[in-house]
Amino acid sequence: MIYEELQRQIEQLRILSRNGLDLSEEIAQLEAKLAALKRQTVAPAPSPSPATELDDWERVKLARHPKRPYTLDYIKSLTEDFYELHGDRLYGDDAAIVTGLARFEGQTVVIVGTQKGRDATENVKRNFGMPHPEGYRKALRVMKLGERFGFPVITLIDTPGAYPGVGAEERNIGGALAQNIYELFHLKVPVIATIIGEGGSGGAIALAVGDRVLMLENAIYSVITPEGCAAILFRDATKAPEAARALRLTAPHLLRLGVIDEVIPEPPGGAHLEPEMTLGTLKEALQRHLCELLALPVELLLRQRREKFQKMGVYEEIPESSLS
Amino acid sequence: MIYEELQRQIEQLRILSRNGLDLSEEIAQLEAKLAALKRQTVAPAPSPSPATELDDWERVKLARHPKRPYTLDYIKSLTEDFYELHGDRLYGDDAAIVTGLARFEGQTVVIVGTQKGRDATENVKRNFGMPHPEGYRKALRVMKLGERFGFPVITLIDTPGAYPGVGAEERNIGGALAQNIYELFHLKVPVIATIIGEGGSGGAIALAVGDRVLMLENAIYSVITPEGCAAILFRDATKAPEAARALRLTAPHLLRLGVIDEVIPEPPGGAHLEPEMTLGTLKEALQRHLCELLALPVELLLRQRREKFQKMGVYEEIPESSLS
Amino acid sequence: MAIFGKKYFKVELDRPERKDDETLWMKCKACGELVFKKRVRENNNICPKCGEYFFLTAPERIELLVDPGSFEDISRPIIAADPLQFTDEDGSAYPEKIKKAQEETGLANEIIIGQARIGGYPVILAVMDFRFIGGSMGSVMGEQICQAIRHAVKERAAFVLISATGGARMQEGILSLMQMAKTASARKMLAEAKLPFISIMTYPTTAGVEASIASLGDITLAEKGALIGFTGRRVIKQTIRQDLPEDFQTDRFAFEHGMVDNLVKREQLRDELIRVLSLFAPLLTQSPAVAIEAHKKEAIV
Amino acid sequence: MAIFGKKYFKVELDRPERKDDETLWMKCKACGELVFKKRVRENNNICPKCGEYFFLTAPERIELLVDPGSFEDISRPIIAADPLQFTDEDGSAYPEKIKKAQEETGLANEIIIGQARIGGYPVILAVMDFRFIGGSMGSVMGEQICQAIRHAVKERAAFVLISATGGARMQEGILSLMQMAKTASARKMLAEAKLPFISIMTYPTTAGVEASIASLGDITLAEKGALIGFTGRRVIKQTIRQDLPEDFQTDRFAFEHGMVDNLVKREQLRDELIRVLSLFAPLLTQSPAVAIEAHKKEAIV
Ligand SMILES: [Zn+2]
Ligand SMILES: [Zn+2]
Repeated sequence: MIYEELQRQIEQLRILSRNGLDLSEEIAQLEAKLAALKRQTVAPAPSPSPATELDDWERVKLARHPKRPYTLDYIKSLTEDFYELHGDRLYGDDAAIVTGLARFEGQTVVIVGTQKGRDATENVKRNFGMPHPEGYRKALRVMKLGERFGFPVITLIDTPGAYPGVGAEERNIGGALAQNIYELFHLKVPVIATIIGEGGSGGAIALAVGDRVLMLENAIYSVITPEGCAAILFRDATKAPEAARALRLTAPHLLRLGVIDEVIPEPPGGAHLEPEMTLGTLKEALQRHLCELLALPVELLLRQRREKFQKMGVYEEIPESSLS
Repeated sequence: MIYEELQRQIEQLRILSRNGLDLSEEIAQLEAKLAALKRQTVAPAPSPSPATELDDWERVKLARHPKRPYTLDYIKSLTEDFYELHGDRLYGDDAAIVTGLARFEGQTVVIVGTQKGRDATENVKRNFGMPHPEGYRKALRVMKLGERFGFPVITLIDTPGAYPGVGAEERNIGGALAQNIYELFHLKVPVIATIIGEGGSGGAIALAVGDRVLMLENAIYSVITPEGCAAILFRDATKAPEAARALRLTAPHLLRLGVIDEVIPEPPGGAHLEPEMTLGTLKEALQRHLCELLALPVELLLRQRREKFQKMGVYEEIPESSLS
Repeated sequence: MAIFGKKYFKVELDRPERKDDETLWMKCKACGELVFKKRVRENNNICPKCGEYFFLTAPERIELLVDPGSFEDISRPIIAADPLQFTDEDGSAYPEKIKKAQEETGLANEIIIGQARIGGYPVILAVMDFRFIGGSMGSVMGEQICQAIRHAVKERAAFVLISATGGARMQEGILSLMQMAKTASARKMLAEAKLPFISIMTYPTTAGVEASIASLGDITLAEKGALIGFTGRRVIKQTIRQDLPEDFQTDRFAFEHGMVDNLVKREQLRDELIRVLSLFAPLLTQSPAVAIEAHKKEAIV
Repeated sequence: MAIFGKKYFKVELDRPERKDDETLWMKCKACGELVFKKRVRENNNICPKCGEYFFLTAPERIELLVDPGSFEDISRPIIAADPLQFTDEDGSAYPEKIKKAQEETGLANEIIIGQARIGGYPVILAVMDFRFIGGSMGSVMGEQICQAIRHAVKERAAFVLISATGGARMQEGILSLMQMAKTASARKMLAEAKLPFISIMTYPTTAGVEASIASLGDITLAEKGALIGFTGRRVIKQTIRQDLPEDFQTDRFAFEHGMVDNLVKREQLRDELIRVLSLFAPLLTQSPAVAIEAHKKEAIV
């Protein structure tokens, strides 16, 4: 499904390039990605189970649905007067992350979100929503700008992950993610993160250290893609549906594991079918949480944020009696 | 004089490359610099004036003297247990700036200094003491590291200026300098800057926002090189000696203008003739100032630093009566 | 502070005619067409035929941006001194150079600072004039920028800096370099007061100004056609002995390398500023008119 | 806290023989020479013939670095749970995998934390063992690192983290990802207490650990031969469909790209650590012996 979409987009680019635009590089790049995708792509999933609850793999497909609302759709609908800010002041500007100021229910807020492209041209620009270090550094810059003025931060996460490329490694993508995570614990304004589509690994959590972490009903949030997990653990990338189930990457599981605070319901069939409904529900939730967080003194806010993540994890205490 | 030295170094590289090392790129680079230098280099200056006071242009030549002690010589002699730190954590490591921790009279301090090379090979590595943005960003990182532990900062400045190159501009050298200057005003530890050789423009002041700014007797500190000034204002680069005099770039002038706090005397003929003497005098001065500064509460320290620079500048008040 | 009304510092924004209006028509240097000067001015000094940006003086910039009638000069009554007793090779002393620039521009200095409203929001403007010795930063510019920042804090206004400068003023030597530190040190006052600093870079914003206050904005906008960089093209070319990228140090180059938030067309600059200011509105003095009145009263006392 | 003395958590640093010591000689995988195992061990697991680094287990690492006899295990008595009820395709459940790793390594977990002295300076060590499911970070590692940091603050000791890890532990799913945030959140306690955090990256330091706690050191050292990066070579190659630079993600690559302070040979690591620690000495507990005694007393109470 995704690669059919991609194929369509490559065609589109080819048409564009017939009009005199040189897009050969972009097309080659896309074709490489398509080839990689094909190798990873799985057989069609079995039809949905008769239960009303969707299968985890179905959810993965919905989270990646090409018609799903993306970050800019949320910004447009949830906020007013969005003013986009660009650049990390160090190296470049990364269009895979959108940052800016906007008014949310009358309150100026910082918006940071990963952004996928709707078509081939935009996907080249947005790098399929996979940010480079400069994207995360821009995000940090703008969040700190907001902090200076007391503006709360709203992040929207929809990324397969940070971009796996040479330039990203050269510019210390790992360090950039680490720095963002660290600094988010000291940002003296409320932070609300929402996983709206794909919450892909380190590239997601670097924007998701929030006082509240919300998640759309059909979003996913995982330490690794189902395909990657299947390739490594099962030595068979086509076992992605099984991996998806094993990883417990959907909102209901994550709520149970204490990783997220609230699931934002979607209409049957996914957010893209009735976007206004999902947007309305998310807006109400953001408003409610923001209201609560703005009432907290900064010190308490930061302590609670730290304690929230300090608690995460499950392990077994070994009773002393069992030790030899 | 400088370009004779450079020529010698190119020869040296050629010899090196005969031993199987491929240095063609470095040699080409150096030759380009040599050519540029030749175009800028001035005729030999007139013999020193009979007065004991050296002529400003003589001082420029001493400040650039290839045997003059460089930053690492000072570090070696002034401090113990120097531990060099590398990298900006963003992009790279710039050998034109040396940073690290060391013990100065029993106190751990941060050392930051621009570093020129002694020979051709080292000058390629050190880029003739002309830093890129990553050098300034490394400096800021290490100064902030020191701040976390309460370590005072000692900077040593000897640079023709920030490197005028494409990469430097691409990575926002202006923004890097601005950021350093700004952050230095908020560094919660004593900062003592010493101009030990060339204090070249923005590339120098980005490390010279100190509670104290010391300057060696034969160092220079200027908004532009005499050659550059002559080329622009006099439309004749060979008029550098005149420009040097016009710019008032030597320590006695700068003391009078309130830009520096103390002149560190050098032996007749320059610091390189009796390095131990100059080093001893500087050490005593650093100790004295550090002792004073460590006694100040942080808030007062920062206020005084800000006020010191707020006062800089000379202008004429227009009496109201003279206004029509 | 009565001097604010006096001719020497006042920027005459509403004068009906100008010195250079000797003819009604001018030839566009870009498209070669003859265009009616009045139309050009009404069009933000942009050629009505081809869109080429003509140079804007500081007073013209201010006129373009502020709410009509809201601008009030708040400059300190200072002009450049000659601490170095600097004389160019052609024998002209620095004070003469200043005097000539004053006569040619009708301005006391290379920068105008003033209080105004933009879309009703209170701002303190600091606007450089490139005609005045290349808009270069010496002791006067440094002090006026600090003065502007102090006023912004007092009035709870946004600080808007519009750069058009070749950098430091060589004729003031090291003291011009020190203005980089002086202006940067004042900038913190805005942060402490939670007031926004909007830096607008135009053609050109380079060297000592680009490497200090102009790069320290909360929001940084580049006017379309801006030249942004630290070292001049000529010096770089001479050093590296290579051709420079075609877009080197252009507005687009600055944007692509993450140096500015947005590129803005001149004719949209005012609207863009209003958009930005509106997001900071709750932090600014609520009623700009009241603030201005308060300032006037204090000035009289 | 008497469990610290018990076999399950204790790292046996001084055991005279090892399981794998079935023969006295081994063949070096790099130079092919036959070398005497005892000599290799005495030589920091480096081939005495060619200098090749052999793998170091966590106990070996600790032995290599700390003052003899100074190490004391301070691990929390916890082991991995199975919150996801995760089963690999081969049918082996996660708890079985853990059990197998425990049996193979003699360790309870993939990380050992302990209190020790290095050159007399008090340190809290956290050392990963790559043999234990690739040294991957799950809930246990996250908690042990936080425990180590809490101890460092309590004892005014330096925190030294030695990474040897493939990243997050997939079998714990999202909870392993959360350990990136959990460990990063604890790191601030060291900064607040003015205690140094020295991060040592060895072969390999990648993915979720590299992108969190390992990259947050005050001082970052890479052991010669380290592999440092976020995404694995294979995945990158598959994505970009190009050959990777020869030195990609090597120690030298990390150094040249500004990611680490220094590259250190294994045999010099202890001396290098002492050099670094000495610069922070006044901030650490003055008499390490006293601190250890104090800790022991508290533990008994
Ligand atoms: Zn035209
Ligand atoms: Zn060997």
